[in-house]
Amino acid sequence: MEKTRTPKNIFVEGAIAPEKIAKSIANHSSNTAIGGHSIFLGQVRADEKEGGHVRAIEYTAYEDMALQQAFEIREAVFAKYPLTCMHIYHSLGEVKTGEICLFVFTSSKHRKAAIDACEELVERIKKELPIWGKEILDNEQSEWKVNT
Amino acid sequence: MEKTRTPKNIFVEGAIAPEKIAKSIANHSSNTAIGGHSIFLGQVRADEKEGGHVRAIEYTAYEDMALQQAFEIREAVFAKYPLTCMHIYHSLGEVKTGEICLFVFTSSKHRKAAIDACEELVERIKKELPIWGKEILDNEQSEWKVNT
Amino acid sequence: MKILAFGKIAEIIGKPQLEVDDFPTTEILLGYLHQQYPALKNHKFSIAVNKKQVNGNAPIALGAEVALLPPFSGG
Amino acid sequence: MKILAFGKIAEIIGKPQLEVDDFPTTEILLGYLHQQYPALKNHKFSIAVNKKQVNGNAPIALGAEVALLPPFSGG
Repeated sequence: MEKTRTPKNIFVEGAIAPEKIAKSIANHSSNTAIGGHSIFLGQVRADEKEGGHVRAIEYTAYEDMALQQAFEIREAVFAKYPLTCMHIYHSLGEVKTGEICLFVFTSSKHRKAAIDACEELVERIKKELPIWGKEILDNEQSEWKVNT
Repeated sequence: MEKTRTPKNIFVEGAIAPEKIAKSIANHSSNTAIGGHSIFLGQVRADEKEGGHVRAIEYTAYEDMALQQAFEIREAVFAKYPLTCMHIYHSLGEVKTGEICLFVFTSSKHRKAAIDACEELVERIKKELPIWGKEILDNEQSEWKVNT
Repeated sequence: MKILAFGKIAEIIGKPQLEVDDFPTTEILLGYLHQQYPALKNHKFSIAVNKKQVNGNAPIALGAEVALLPPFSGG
Repeated sequence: MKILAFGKIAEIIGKPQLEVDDFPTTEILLGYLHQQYPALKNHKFSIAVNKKQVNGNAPIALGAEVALLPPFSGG
């Protein structure tokens, strides 16, 4: 029987802790049909800008739309790849350089589905979710991040 | 100045703990040139076989050759992709179903290099490293694993 | 009707929410916004109606939730 | 010379190491192994000389480290 999935919250206040990632991995040890996990982590870079270096990114989102959009992406990726599990977490608020702001985690019986699905999720999250990053420089100026 | 790299030990006795993965992630927060991490984890599946289910895989390796081969793969992948960091860990000895036996971790400024390099490393590790898995069934029979 | 604004667009408008007359289409809404906030002409943004991005000129039903979205930069 | 054996091949031979005469090439070594352990004929394996897999018939230098490797199944 198909499980009906409902929108899940993907937002985390502030940075995503490595311990949260470890816990998420450990939670999957009871699913012994899984053969491979693929994980992508986005980390805030201290890019050089005019006048200073990035010291943090402040994330805001159109949350309702982002959650609906994330749900649709999730359903589409589940339909396309034979996945066992999929988890998406994105930070809101301030994330300092060196900290994790995005955590995408896919699991499947064989590695290829997990790897391909994870990559596709990352691309779609960056392109389709209404989330904005404002780069805060060490001189306290700021500028809106531009995704490439 | 180019850093000269020497063969590193990739082998871990038994399963790879999620805490080790968390620690490895946390260690990279000081490198603020990193924008993306890609991680692959291999997990032992409880596959059904004639006469029982897999309850563990017992890994052995031609260790000297595997380390030399891993070093060559590492150098080739560093030469091909603009990576900041690369880590490879593979279990030796018994790893139970649900536990992690392979941990591949790449980091780069932009996500694409990390993602592509991680996938290539996983394929090459499985194909080129002299490591063998013996599947131990719950009836205590065993059979040699075959990679597909 | 209520208009939500995000990121750079909210900065230009000076607030995250606008209360405006009920406009029947996104083109008419855009005309109004460009007149009220000329600086918007220099910035790329899309419009979402009821949490879906719309292309070109789209109708706006009464009571719809309308939002102004600068280019996304999550991740 | 010393021959290392791994995995299924070590099982067939009954031990992880063999002491044999110095054979000058992998083909002559293979002939010897097939004669001593006929079951090896039914199993795929490759030969490494000094930790490098060799293809076809390859020379074996005196003192080289030779190993019999069944198909890899790491990961």
